[in-house]
Amino acid sequence: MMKKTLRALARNKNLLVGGIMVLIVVVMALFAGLIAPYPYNEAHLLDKMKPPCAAYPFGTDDFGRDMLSRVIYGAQPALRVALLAMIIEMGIGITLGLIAGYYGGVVDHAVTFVGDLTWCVPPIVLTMAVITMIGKGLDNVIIATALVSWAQYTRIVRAKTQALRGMAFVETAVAFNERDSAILLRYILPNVMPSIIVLASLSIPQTIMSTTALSFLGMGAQPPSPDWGLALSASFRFITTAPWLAVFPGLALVFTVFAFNLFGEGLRDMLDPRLKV
Amino acid sequence: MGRYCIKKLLQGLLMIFTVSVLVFLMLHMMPGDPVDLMMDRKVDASKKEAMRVQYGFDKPLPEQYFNWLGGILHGDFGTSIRMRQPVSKLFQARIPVTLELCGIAMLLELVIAVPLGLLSAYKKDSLFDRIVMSLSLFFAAIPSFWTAVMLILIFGVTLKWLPISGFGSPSNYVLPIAAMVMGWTASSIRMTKTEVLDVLREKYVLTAYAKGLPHRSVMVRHVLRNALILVTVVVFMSIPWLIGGAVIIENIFVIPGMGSLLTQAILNQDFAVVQACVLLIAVLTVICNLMSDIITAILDPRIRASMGGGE
Amino acid sequence: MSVVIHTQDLTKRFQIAPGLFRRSARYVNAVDRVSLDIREGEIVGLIGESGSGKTTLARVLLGLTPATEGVAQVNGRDIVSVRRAELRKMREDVAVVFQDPAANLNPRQTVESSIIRPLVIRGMKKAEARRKAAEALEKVKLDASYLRAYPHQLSGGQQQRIAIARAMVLDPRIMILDEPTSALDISVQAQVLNLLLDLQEEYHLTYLVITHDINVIRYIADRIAVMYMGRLVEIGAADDVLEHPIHPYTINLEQFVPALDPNRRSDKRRSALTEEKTLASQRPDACILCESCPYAVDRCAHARPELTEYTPGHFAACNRRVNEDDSSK
Amino acid sequence: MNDALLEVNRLSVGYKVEDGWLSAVHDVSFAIRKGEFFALVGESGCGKSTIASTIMRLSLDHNERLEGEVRFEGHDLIRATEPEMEAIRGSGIGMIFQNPLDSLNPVYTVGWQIDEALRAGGMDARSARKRTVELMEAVQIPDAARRANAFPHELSGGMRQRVMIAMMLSRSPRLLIADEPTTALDVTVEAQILEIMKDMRDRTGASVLMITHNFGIVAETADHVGIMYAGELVECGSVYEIFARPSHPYSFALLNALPRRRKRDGRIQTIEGTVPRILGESRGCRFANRCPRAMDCCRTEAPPRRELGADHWMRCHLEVNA
Repeated sequence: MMKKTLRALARNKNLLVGGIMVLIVVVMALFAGLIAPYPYNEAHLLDKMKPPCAAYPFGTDDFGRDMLSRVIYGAQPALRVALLAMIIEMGIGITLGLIAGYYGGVVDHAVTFVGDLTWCVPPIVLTMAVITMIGKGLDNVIIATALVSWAQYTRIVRAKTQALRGMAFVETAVAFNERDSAILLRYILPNVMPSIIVLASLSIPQTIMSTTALSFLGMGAQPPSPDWGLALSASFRFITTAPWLAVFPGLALVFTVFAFNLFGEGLRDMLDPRLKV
Repeated sequence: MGRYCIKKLLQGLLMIFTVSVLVFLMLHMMPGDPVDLMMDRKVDASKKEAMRVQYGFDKPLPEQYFNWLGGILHGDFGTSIRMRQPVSKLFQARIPVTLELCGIAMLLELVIAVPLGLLSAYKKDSLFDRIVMSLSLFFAAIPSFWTAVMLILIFGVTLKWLPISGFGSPSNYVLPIAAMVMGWTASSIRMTKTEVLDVLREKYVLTAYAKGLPHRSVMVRHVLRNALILVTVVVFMSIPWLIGGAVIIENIFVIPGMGSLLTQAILNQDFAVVQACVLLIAVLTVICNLMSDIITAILDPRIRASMGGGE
Repeated sequence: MSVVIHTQDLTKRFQIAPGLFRRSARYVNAVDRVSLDIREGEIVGLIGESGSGKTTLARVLLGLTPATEGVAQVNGRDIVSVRRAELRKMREDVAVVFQDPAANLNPRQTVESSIIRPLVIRGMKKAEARRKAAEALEKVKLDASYLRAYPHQLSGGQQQRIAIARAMVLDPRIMILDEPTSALDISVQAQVLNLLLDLQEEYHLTYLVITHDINVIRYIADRIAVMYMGRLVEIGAADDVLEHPIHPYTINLEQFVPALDPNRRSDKRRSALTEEKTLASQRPDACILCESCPYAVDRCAHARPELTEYTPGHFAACNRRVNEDDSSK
Repeated sequence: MNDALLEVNRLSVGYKVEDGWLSAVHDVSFAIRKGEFFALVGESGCGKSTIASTIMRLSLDHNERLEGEVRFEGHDLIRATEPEMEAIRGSGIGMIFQNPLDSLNPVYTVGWQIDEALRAGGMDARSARKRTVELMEAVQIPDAARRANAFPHELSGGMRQRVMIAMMLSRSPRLLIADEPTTALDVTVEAQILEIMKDMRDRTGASVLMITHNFGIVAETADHVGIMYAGELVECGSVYEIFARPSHPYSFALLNALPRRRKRDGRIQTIEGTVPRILGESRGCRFANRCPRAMDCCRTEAPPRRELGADHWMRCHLEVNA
């Protein structure tokens, strides 16, 4: 069993490389305190705006803060946002998808309509509208993102549930008196799970991209957070004098998004070979 | 076909109506007095009451809604409190700018993504396919705002070839559009390829070969023609994302379009503007979806049959 | 012998075209006034082509879809005027095996958890349920090592045996088998058919076997019921229905079944009595065959024939008594 | 065998899989005469469909390995170039598939799709449509002129399969391959489709290669029968011979597993065990592990071809008893 998994992993290069890259980001976030040379908001007043050098490999910003440390700590808000938003989206999306798909009828129409509503404004605009109401800040960005993006889970869970509901093993279970809750949790959900996992791994990078964009626009993370989007936004005015300030947080962001994309592609190849590109 | 279009149109109208109600309620769902929210500083009670009457906040909600909607239908989107101008006037100057940006970006995306996606699918596993796929995977991972920053750094700051902000001359378009297009084109290439590969696996492609059609006819009449249906969906689905992208890009390059207007309005809590922007963008998206539905129905007789109702 | 399944004018109506108002909607009767008695310990074969309503009838009898009107009783329990508790009780006596072996089992459950689940629902202790699962596997002639396997690790025949084992575990009195061997290869089909016959004899079960395959029906059924476009057109002892079919549809159907013998090849040109029809062309007050039947008389177009007993135990719904000469091929 | 239209000689097909080469077809030889109805029967996975698509060279995967030859009117199709195959497909060999809904392009009318085949043969658009309607009438599609403007999803399964037959007959091929053409259809419709195919064979003199798992269809239509097991052709003979004297232990068991009797006349036979999955080279007889009459040599030596009469042979170590 173990051997087989390893062999599959060796063949699936996307999964392997993506997995390792994701692991690096996760380690960066979890052990930032151990890896980073300085605390992220420690100002070295004598070393403001230093270009990359031995002491500060990524240079320092206008407060004299070490950019390497800030980039490493920046993994924390990025992953926190992605994870929390994903959990909320899944909670809403899967529940509604199961109910709409299994019971059909009016409930289904209602859920589908509300879901379609969230598609009819570009996600970033809708997120911004929600932020107008609940206010700026990273936590609000998480809530706004989740409120806007749950429908992608509903859509896929609903479709799969509808297909599974008519399958012989589900009908048989109904015929031997399985209760609805057990049908949904024991028979349908486990069979929808692979699709959910693939979707999650592909939507995490989207979430990271859009939330850093909001931070970049000043609606998300607020100073002195080491958030990459915020760092890019703060460094924008020094683009002519201190370009390293814009390069490194951006690279970290690209690395993270790329890692999850790769990992997600690999997962999809493994769990849903039909979609292999 | 007619019934199908009417059905889709009604669905779209219902959608827009619901969005308009939600947008209207935005102001009222917030904690606190709408008048307070609309003013940048504290005003005394009597003036507040006067404003309440002036804006009609003393009337029941449904009446307020229909007054608001009636205004919009007559081109009156309310007044921006921060900029002290009618919103419609702000729109007049800014909508064309955003449409222009998005239009050019979409055209470019189409011209680049569709052929590359097709070729990649057709020459699956070739060197060409591998290069295109690797590059697209990489570019899809770059957020547009960082692409913008890097483009500015390289072409604006270091090479000094192109202006980094402002709007007016053609050279102003190059960097913003490049930043908008890159990430989305990359994703669209991958989507197009998936769709074409799906068609290539269809049984009717075998039938086309079996009846003796030359390879090129099979590709053009059976593979391309059917992949077109799915590609249409991909293209129209990318429109909302392009608009979303424009919001960010306009801010970076200081372009006076809808996106920068919306961002400013949100940061300044300028509600009338936010409401009008969101509603307008929603209408645009619904229209795009409607067009996508109708075009797919024209291209695919099965959809006409299944959605038209009746046998 | 007592009657275990009894239906009287059982009807299941579906809406086919959605109407804006109730009046403009169009309906068809997927099951159209079917009256059927199945006695304890017999194997009734229900035969029909796609769209004949045979699967819908099974689903109604299993309580998977509610009937529109009429009477349906299983073991004396009424399942049309459903009360949930009643339905749950009824289901304890009836087990089901569907056609597609791969779809019959939950892909994410081991064979053992699939089999013990019905027992656990009934409140049996896990340990005892496991013991019964092993027994059930023995009944279907598989060894206990398969308990830990997942469905995708098994062949189609093995999957189908496990579906049968799961049906058997509750000691049902009635089994509804919906095309139980249609998806299987010939050699595996033989194994499963023999297994079903062995189980039926040993445990004195009652089977309702639904299939489109006359050869399978001929092999296992005691009585045969023929359905066409929602209606039961003929029912009787297997020999009677196969050797002396009465209803023109049955005669037609049997003519079209390829003989498993090249010497009995029918080289004469055969004309189809039935074009492929959809239920939408159903007419409530006429015989379903009235337009194409060579024996049709005037009455057929405006009187729906009722099931009539021709010879003892052999019923058909035809307006015109067909001569013995015409029916023997 | 001068009148052979198609000769398959020692054909082997292997597929590259994770753990080696999967032997899908191994050392298969048979011939189809002009005007003959040849049925290739076997259970799922026996390689019968692989043979069909190999003859047409329709495999889209590039991970296969072909050995041996397939001679169609003297040309070896295994070594034919793609343009040569394009010239043979349609006008030399036509093929119809199992599920007629998947096999027709959903976005074109059925008439257009038949026209297209005719136009590929050089006909102009107007005479093509006229011929299309004639062809549709020939396969007994009622109201053909109107039905030609229907989309595939608007027709019933039987009508779709008739359209497929009309399309494949449009350029008068000498061989029609039918891969499980009636599996998705009801028996009455099946009988009609088979009738149309026999009728077409009688009228045009084309040969038919029927791929099926259904012995009823074989008995009803075939002149010659080949029985396949695990990628090998184990027995071949006239339909009367095969049904009267099935000689290979597998053929014998298979024919006795058919539910031809009633239960009171005794149980039908079964074949225990499962089909082996064969990677790389195999030695011996592939049926040996399930064969009730297997001997030691069956597991080590390839079974020889034994002649059982005119045009009737099997591959088995068993001696032929007179």
